Amino acid sequence: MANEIDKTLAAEEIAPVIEPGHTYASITDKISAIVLTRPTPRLWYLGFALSFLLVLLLLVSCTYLLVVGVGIWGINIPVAWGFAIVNFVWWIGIGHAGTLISAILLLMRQKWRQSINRFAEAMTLFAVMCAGLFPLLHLGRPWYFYWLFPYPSTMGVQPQFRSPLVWDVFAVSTYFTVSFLFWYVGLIPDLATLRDRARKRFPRFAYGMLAMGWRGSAIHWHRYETAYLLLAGLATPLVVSVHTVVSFDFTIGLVPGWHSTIFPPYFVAGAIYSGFAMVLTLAIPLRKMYGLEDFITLRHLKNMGEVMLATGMIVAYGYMMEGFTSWYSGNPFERYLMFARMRGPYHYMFWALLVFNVLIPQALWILRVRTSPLALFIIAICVNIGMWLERYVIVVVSLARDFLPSSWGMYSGTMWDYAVFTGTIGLFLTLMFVFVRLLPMISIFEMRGLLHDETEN
Amino acid sequence: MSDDPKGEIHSLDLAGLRKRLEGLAGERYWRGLEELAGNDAFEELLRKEFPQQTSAWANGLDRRDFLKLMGASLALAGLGGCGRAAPPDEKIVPYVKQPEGWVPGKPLFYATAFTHNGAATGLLVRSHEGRPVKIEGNPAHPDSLGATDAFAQASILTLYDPDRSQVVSSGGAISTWNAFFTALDGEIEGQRLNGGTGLRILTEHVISPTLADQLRSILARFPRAKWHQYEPAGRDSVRAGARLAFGEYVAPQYRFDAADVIVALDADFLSCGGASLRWAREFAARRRVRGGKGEMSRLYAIESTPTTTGSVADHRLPLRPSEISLFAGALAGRLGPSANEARKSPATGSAQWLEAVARDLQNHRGRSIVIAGDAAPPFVHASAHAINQALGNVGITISYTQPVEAEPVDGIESLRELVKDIEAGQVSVLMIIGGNPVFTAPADIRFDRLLSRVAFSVHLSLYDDETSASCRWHVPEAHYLEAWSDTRASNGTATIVQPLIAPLYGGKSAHELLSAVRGQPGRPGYEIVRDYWQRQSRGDFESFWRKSLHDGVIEGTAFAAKAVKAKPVSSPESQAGNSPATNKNAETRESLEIIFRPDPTIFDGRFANNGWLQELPKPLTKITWDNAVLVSPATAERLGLTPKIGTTGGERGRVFADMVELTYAGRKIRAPAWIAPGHADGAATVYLGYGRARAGRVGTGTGFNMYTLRTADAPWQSAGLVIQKTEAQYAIACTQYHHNMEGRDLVRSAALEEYRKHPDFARDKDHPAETLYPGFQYAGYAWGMAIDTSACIGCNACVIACQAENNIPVVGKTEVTRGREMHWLRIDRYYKGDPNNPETFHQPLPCMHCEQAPCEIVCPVGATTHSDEGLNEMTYNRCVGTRYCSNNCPYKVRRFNFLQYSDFETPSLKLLHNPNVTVRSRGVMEKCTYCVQRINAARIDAEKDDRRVRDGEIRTACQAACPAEAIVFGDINDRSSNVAKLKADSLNYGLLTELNTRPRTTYLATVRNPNPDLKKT
Amino acid sequence: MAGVKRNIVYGLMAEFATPEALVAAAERARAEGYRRIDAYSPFPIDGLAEAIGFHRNLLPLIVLIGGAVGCLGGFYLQYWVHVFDYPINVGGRPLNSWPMFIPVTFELTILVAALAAVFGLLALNGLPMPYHPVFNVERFELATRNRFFLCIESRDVKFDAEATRRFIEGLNPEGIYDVEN
Amino acid sequence: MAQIFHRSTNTLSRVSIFGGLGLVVALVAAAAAINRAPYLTDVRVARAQPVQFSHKHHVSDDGIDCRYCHTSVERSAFAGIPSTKICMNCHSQIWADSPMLEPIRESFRTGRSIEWTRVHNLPGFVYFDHSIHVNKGVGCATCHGRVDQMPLMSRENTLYMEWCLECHRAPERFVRPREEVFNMNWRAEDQLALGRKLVSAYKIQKLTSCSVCHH
Repeated sequence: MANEIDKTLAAEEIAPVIEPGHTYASITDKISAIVLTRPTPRLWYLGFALSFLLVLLLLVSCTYLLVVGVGIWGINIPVAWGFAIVNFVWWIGIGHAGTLISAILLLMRQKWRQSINRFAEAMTLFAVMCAGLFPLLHLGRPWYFYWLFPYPSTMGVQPQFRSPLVWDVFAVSTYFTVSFLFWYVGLIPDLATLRDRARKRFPRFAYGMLAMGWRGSAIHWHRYETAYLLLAGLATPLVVSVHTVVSFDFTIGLVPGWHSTIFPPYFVAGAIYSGFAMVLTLAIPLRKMYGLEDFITLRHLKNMGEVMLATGMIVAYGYMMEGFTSWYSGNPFERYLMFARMRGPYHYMFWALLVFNVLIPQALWILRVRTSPLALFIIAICVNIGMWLERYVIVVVSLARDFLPSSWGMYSGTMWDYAVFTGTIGLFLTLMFVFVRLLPMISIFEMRGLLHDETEN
Repeated sequence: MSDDPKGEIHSLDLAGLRKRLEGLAGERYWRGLEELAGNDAFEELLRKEFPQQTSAWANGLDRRDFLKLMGASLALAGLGGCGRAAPPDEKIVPYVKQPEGWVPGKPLFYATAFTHNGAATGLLVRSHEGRPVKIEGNPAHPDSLGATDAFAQASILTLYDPDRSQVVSSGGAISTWNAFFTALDGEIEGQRLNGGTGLRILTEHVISPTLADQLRSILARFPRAKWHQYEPAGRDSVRAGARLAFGEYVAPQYRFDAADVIVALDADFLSCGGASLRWAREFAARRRVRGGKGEMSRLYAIESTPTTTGSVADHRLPLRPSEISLFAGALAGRLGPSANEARKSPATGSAQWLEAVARDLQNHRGRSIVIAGDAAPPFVHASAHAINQALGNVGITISYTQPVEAEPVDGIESLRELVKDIEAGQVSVLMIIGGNPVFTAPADIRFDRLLSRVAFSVHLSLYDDETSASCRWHVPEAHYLEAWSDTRASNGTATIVQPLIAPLYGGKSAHELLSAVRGQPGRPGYEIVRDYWQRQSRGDFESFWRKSLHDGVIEGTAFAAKAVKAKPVSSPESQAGNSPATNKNAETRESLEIIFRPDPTIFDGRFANNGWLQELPKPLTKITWDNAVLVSPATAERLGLTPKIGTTGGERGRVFADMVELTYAGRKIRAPAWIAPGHADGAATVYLGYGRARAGRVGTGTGFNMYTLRTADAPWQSAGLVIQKTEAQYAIACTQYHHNMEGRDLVRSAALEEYRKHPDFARDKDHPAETLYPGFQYAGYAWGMAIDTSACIGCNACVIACQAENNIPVVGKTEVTRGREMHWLRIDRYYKGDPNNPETFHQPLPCMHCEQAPCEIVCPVGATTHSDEGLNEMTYNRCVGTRYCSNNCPYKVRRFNFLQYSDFETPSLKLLHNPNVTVRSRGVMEKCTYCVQRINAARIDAEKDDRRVRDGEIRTACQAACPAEAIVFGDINDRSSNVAKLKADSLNYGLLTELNTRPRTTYLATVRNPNPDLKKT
Repeated sequence: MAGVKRNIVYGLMAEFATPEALVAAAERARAEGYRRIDAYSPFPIDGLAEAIGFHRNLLPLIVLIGGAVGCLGGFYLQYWVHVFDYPINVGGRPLNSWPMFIPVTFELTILVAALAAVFGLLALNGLPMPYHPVFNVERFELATRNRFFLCIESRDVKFDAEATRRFIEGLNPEGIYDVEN
Repeated sequence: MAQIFHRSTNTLSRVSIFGGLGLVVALVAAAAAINRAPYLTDVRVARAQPVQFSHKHHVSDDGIDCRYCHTSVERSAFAGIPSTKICMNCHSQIWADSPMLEPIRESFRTGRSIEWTRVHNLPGFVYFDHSIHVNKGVGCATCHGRVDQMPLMSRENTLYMEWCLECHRAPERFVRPREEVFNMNWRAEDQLALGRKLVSAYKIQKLTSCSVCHH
């Protein structure tokens, strides 16, 4: 603990983004060893087994869902959207951190991104996969999902492009594709490294194929950096647009509590907020598990804590403005809705989300907290929960108390709602475990570059 | 119309019929969306028993089914879009000889009549390819005038009910008609020798002339035989009251359009009683004010339990039944030439009322009506008659005719006699024609026990019910749409009941059974009825017969008015039985008065197995699938009732009511208690008809059997009820638990004077509908609807009419508690003011067909769009089920098939489907279409003879059913159309117009006519 | 004769320990007049590409074109569907409700541009190329670890087995290797 | 290090990557094509019928009008399938004992209907009304093809929605004078000119609202 404190103090000065004493060789060997030579830790097997169990749960509940219908969930009229949409927005939000770290921080030339961007991007992909499941599953007739895409149909009809749901389809699929390309392009040089480090025949072949014969030619590197920068430039507005479009799902509707101009900015902020929370939730155990403290240093944790603090404040501002506008608008429906949130049947959720998303993260003002992995981990978990509650309050409470009191109703999730939700968490973790086992979770070549820059100055 | 349907109808049999249906564009008709799969695995998997009591776990599923489903879904994914509808070897089966005068694919209408609660409603029944599909009112019929009530509408479901009795059974074992007739013959032989000493026939109150004639001739043959009549919700006290007043059985005939002041003494005349449809029409006619002018009638409702009549009254006074008797007496004392002036002053608080009402009546001599309810004690009826006579109303607003019952008797007395005879062992042959006495007889008469003492007992009924179970023989009865008969309207007008289809389950009519007693088994009902009228008619019988069948009424059969003189009425004290004052039940401080009423939707229990009526929200409580004990808020507080809202469904679904224990006349029962605003304090209402033990898959086990508390001496109300709250709670499926408008001007209302001052009070709050976009131009037709909330009495007829017309599925209690009932048209009910006696408003809510529909822009696949005529159309086969449209609908009129609700399996129910409306399958959104199938049909007809659709040519199902003519539909581009005129009226307003949805459905604000010198308390 | 030699040898390769050494060597080689040279490093090094004389980069242009195609195509798709293909009244909105077409247009712009960037990168770099002569050099596997290589290709007009080898030795590398073809 | 891959892999991998894009497009095109192929649409695929009834013979040889058998086509949504009686009107006299017509006679004797196999068949959620089309000048042949040249009945068109829309969007391309509706071999010399005239004369609307056919 003592030396932790020293590190804390050091973190205030020019705390290294990579612990001293590393060479290009040591970095390369240490990271590639995780995949190639080092024995897989027991924890990995345990974690993988548990999360795979949840995947099975997901399969079972999806099967039952397809056979019987969305009626197995708690949804009804008026609350026709429930967990499915809540989870969709939640996962998409989480997905935002990856692209943000890789793209925006890259453009901002933030060195400390190097060691966390790789698995942050992977996390993005997996989160978006989980998110993508829900719009599909929540359809009344999922086997017609392809009607949301334009294709040469014999009915002579096409999607209705005024619907935010179609926007979602395009936004999410674009987001996934671009994030994937970004991630893969980033991987190519490291795949080459693995190809050259690997001694067994199959890994050499596999990594070799994926590496596409990368050989580190100066000209390739030159174009590579341009492409990477351009992708970053494209991904940055994209990441903002995606959650904006997601927020349109609500703002385009006229339901009180949905029809609001504040949504796009504070949805994006919320997304980054929850995204960073999830990165921390993953990074802290990982660096312990694989002893990567010298690559993912306290500096990284500290910075992420600060980003969370900042975005958290924006989100808090969003809540405040929601309250204010609903009062200031003088619109009776909006006013009543605010009242319903605070005093209505779901009030405990509303207050809980304020505690999780606004109150607890205030601890991040304290340096000790920002540099204590355990504290950060706990806060991150709280934020994850809080953000989920936020979406629940937005989706469910608004629908439960709309215009005609005669059709006010309520919603609560059934066992199947919960099964599908936890199932996707399992899917996410499973993919994550597979990723850290098979691919370098830290970008090797960028670490080399980082070392080069560090040694220069 | 068919000239002589006999030939065709009788040649029908179910198999043949089904075959025919398969033929003619049949399969194009019933098949719903699941056909898109073209895969049996799919249907296989989604099949459920009727009704769809879909608890998700219910449908078990094994791996193979799952694989089949996956196969189906893949097939779908591949071919979904291509419209390949059916396996290539689909059959099409034409007639061998096509019936005359019938065009395949075109519906036919037949006139018939539905007898309910002591009178008939004339009907025109629409039939597709020989199967009756939709019931409409017969405009020529005095008790229908084109309208129908919920019961008549729903009766067609009973026709096709797969749970109806399908076999003759003897001692529970399946038998045959022949076996039965032989057995019966033997018994009758035995009776012939002794003049029928042991022969008893128990019917409900008979108003069918033919049936009465048959019974009489039987009694003539068996002089010592006896004919008893009993109905649990019969109109005994109306008859008793008339006899008390006039010394003979007479039937009062009211004319509410002639009345300026109406006083209803516990009378729900707008929705109970033979002529309620006509009365509603006449009443509504005097409630319409337009353009800031016009007169209205005024309705005072003094009632113990909240009713639809009370809900539209200008003044409503909740009193306990005992107080109502006193009030009636006092009113008679003030107005009538009554015997003993000195009587107890009426209940506290009602003194001022008494004054005001009396004065108002005085000021409207000859233009007023005082009417007592079916359940009011005879004394109250007598008082009402006396008052009317004193006010000189007789001959103007009221006339008296002979009763419609062929043989008026007091049902309970008649039953008592029968019981005495059985106990004395004098009954050896008992024929129970219809009814269900074992279930409905008063609790102090253990009818099932008695039946075991009868050697040969027969029960003729639609269902194999409680009574059938304890009878020796049960024989299936033919539904009124399956059999020939006749009946009378409340004013005596007779109608031939003609069948539209051969008995689906081999049932026989009462006529056919009784003719067997007269030694003519197997004589077709057609002959029996025809023969009777042959004897009645003079002149050319054939043309008389055809005309009667065609018109649905028999000319000149209405009763002539009788001159009668009311005798002075003695005080209630001397009235045995019904008056609470003399009730033998011990009264304690804690004790309440108990009020028995037939259930608003399943009546006395005879409709218990009718899914439509079970799921129909009760007019005021909005409860479905159950009956509860109604108490006033004050009483509820005293009992410490604390109902809770379930988190699934919430106010639109699941409400946990406290179970209470009722102790009355030494009997106990537990039932959920419900807080009913406007109920009389110190009293509780229990609804009869629930808690059936042998109703069928739908009705068995729903609700609580209140007959177990009902005694013969006090069938309707009495004191001495003790209610004890228990710890248990009970989930009730309630479709609207939130009564409060939350200060939103959803239903706009004003008093008459206020309206005269500000004719456009309803419009004050309307917002201008600006928009950046140029609106769409509707050049041709522009369909719209106007709903008059002053006329609407919340009777629910429209809801069932809509359900029948549009193949709307029944989802079952579980699903309703999850907030998933499917009615396209709902009636919102709001309360205003003091919860102990609130002002009540009904607001029918179909789709608003917004010109700028929020639901449309959010649909990702364009499954809901706008037609060139301004309909907000829902294309089921394009819907993928995102449910976004419903979220974005401010009126929440959209309904979603969360599970497989429609029944694609039960053959008889397939016959019920309206062929012109797609049967929706799972995962699809649906909603009111303004009955677009009717619009299209009318437009096609118009186009064919090259003209525009005439105003009134299209009548939506709800509009057609409405007795109060509150719903008007038409082309708003046609300035001269009825709907356009209404929309131009100052009372017209749109719901939530501030959202700029531009609804095509608009409302006329409620105007009520309170008495200025009676301040509401 | 020369042709034959070219077929056997792909070029000569020099190994260096530091990026600085590599850059210096590259500059000298170019100064010497060699044009067909390439440098290999485990991470991008500023100025290395310039050092071996690489200047024009087509990628940005390709991405720009991709973006334009996505943008116009995206908008036209929606315009065509709602105005030409099946004009129908949806919620009373105009057929061409262009503000509501923006999101999809935007997303498609990004999508096509990104695809252009990645496939452009592969195309210009001539990837995938799992087989390449330089892999024949045993030590070259360190090019993805911590070593830096300079390769003068035999295609170079100025290439001459002896002369070039002598020149490279002048750069005092860690090692010199023949790269078989 | 030694080479992992053979030279050929370069070409292979490039082809597979850039060719992959082409493949996707090809698949979509293929799916679209298959959907419209007779394999799925049954266009011009004759069905086995209990009696080898030839429209060709009855219409072009005997010159029987469509309406003689399809009685309700002008009045009802359903064109009507002839009852056995209608067949027997003639076949009690001619070919009275042809073995080919035994099923007809048998049906007439027993009163059991003949089970024809349906050729033109719409999904359950489509509501098509013959009478209005006939009254607005849509010829039988326009949808059912030259029935008078079909020895065995088969579908002439896909009956897909896109096919319906062709006419609902541009009726002038198909309508004909009312008196020519049942004429099998009618041709307009200038369809468009005539079509436009008829469209205004018959007040034919372009009905493309969903609820026109789906309710």
